[in-house]
Amino acid sequence: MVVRGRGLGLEIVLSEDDLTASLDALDARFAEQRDFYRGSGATVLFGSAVPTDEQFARLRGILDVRGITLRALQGGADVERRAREENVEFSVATQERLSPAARSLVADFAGARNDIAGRRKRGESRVRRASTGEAPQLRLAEAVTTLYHAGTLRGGQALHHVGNLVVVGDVNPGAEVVATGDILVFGRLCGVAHAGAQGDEVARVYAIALRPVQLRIASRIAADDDGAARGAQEPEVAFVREAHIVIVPFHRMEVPN
Amino acid sequence: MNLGAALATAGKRVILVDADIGLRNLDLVLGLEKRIVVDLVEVAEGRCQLRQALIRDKRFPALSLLPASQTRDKDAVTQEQFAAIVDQAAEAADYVLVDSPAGIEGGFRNAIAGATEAIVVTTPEVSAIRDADRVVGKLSDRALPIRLIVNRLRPEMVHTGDMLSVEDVCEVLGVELLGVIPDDEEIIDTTNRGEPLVLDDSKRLAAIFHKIVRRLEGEIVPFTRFGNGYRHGLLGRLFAGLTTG
Amino acid sequence: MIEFLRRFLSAASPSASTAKERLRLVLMTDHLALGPEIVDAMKRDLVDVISRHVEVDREKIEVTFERQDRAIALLANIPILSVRRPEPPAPPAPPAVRPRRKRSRRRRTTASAAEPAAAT
Amino acid sequence: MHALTHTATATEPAVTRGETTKLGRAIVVTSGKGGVGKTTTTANLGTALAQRGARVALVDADIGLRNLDILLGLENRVQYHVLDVLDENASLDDALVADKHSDGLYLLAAAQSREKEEVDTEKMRALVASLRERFDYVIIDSPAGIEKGFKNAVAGAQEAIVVCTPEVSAVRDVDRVVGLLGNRFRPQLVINRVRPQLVKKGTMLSVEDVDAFLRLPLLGVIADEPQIIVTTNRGEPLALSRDGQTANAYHAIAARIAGEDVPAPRVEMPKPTLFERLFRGGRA
Repeated sequence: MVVRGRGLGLEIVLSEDDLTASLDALDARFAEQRDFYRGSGATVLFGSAVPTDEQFARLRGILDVRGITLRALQGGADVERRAREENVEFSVATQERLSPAARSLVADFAGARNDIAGRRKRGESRVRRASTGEAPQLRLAEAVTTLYHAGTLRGGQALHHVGNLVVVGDVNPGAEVVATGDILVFGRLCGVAHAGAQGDEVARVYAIALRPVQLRIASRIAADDDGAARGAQEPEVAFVREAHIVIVPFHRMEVPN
Repeated sequence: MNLGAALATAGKRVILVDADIGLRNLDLVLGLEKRIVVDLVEVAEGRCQLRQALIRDKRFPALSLLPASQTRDKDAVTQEQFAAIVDQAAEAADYVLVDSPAGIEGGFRNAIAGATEAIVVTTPEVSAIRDADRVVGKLSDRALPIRLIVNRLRPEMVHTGDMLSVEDVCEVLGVELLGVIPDDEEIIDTTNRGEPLVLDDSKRLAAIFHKIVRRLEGEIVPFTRFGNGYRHGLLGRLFAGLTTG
Repeated sequence: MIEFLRRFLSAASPSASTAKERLRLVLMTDHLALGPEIVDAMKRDLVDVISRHVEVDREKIEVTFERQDRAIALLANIPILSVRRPEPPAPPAPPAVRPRRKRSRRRRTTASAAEPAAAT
Repeated sequence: MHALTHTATATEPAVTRGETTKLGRAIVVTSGKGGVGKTTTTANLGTALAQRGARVALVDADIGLRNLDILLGLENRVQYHVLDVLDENASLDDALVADKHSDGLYLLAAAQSREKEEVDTEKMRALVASLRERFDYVIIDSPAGIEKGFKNAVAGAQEAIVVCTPEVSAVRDVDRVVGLLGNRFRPQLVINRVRPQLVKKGTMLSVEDVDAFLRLPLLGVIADEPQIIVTTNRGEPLALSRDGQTANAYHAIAARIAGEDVPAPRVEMPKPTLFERLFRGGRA
């Protein structure tokens, strides 16, 4: 069960396999914070779960007691029926939402980050533009989910995903994209990108304009100081070679046949 | 940040704390944005140590920054957690400067939680002075000693009677003056480049920040008197009357 | 009209002094958390009470608020024309003011707005 | 000495809005960063719209940091404020203060000695909705920051104007706010306090730089003119006059909001004054 501030209200993600357990967790979470959420609106995401009448009534109860108005529901056809009855907005559960497997992400990234912080203390590396040396092979997609996000990520927005992450639009400075697999930004990558976030050193970061504030692959970290100034107008890819993050123009990548 | 840098050049160990969670800018104007890995929220949540999150500034060995988080918001840290972090920082530094967010809501309350003194910064404009007065009221509820910095003063407008003078502002707010900073393009230039002014002592405003530092250290330092030299137009030189600054 | 000439010839008093006056007044109202209509009423009653004992020149009366470090003092500058001979005082008219909901005193130091200082 | 004028009670703003009650437009003015000119923009936009004959309500949502009243010169006429209305201590009519410069313009002031956390978001939404029934435009002046005050200010609005100065941290804060507003709004951008000389010298970001980064529809560009400070001192919004580049910039913004297509905003380079021309050989 995840409760997130999203835009102007709360986004409550209920787990699909055990709805009752996550309702208990929700109630416990609100109990901890008395009426901190009073007065705000909530969107509840059921994913593929189908709540029974009793479970749905319990959800309404939990929200009403805390003074939170139900503003929207997301889920399958059954949830849509409920949304009509409650006359709140409805949206179909799309794969765009954080996949359930991603829920433990934050803890994992914290682990990676601490390691990186320690590494940074010992002198942080500057990214090198490799002109020579072999270019990496394009990786064949393993059986990993890819989160496809259409739209620019503004400052302060973060997108985490277990698997690969594709952003069609810019990642503005102050925004953060984190994935356990590769990251591809079809636009300007100016925020912080962290690929291979659970230790996959082979992960890559691709972008039409690769000018991140900071680039992290697995537990390697690099600040792209000259990137912004240089502003090369060609797509580039960043990868790890001999424990250092290197950036090469994309066209020099070898495409396996 | 210029004050922090000036303190550091005076040999003081300084930790700058950015309390503006969600609207992080201190790292930007210091040019340290690229080196942030972990931030204040992660220290508060105990997921990393304070010293891991501190970023040293190569140009000022005695200066380091505890950055705010950009992707979280103000309710991510409680007042107690914030005060604890400031206390912990105070053990490792002579000065801990906490940059408070705008407004008087939770973020402001967090920022002043660990403080023993307060500096209120205002411009000589009507709405800024009124906001400053409200903040002074809130601070005096907590018996914090308060001092005032008047920023973006335009001496030529004070001279033509279109802008409140520093005396006016001090009189209306009833707070002791700590420093006066004229409206100068140097500030815009250096913040855009992420370089504290005191890096280059030829800058007009560097001297002003050094003076503020000396006053912070308890010295009585006379305030700069801004002639109309700041007014580049000919008009200024014609009426080179002195306005107290 | 050349901009700088216009500024010199503009008859209006320099805007900064207007601003300072307005600010003093509005900060005082903020501090006392009183609405302006109560400040009006307070001034009227003050002058009524005094004019029962001495004859005052109502036109030249000046009632202002002065800041003394963080407290506010009410200053009344009331020109006295002559002393009234003791006659039975008329019953004071009840102040026609709707009491504003009392906010708990936010500031620890009590504002000394109550006792008007001597006419300066 | 500013005479304490007797408080004018708000006359009943008669509702004459034709047969179908076409709801007014609720627009929030916000910025994230403080001190960029949100309240000045709100006061001048409201004045400019009112001068076009529209019925405009300005709502000061900056509880505890009230400023809209002093910018309009109405600080002595405020008797009841937003929270009085929300707590039902006063009716909306009592709290609405008529502007003394432009008729059709009304102010609903913020509470000065209360906290933002005391405002219930749903009630604020309902208040804005009821104002929309009586006014063509309801412009809500949001507090700085992104906390509860900001959320309350945005709650009832359908449109948003974001204000920034051509300065790195102000632009980044607007980017953050746009992200927070989510896809409910398509905010329009006002770039305030532009100094053409500094832009020419390359010290200050240009309108194009800011636009390229934020990629928002550009509603207006306001030069950093001393005249604005003078009008604020006097509590007479600059938009009351029609002379001068900056006053007309506000009127252009009002026209764009009202739907007229007005040429894109830009800031002309300042004409050198006579003295400068005579004695400095005039600037290029």
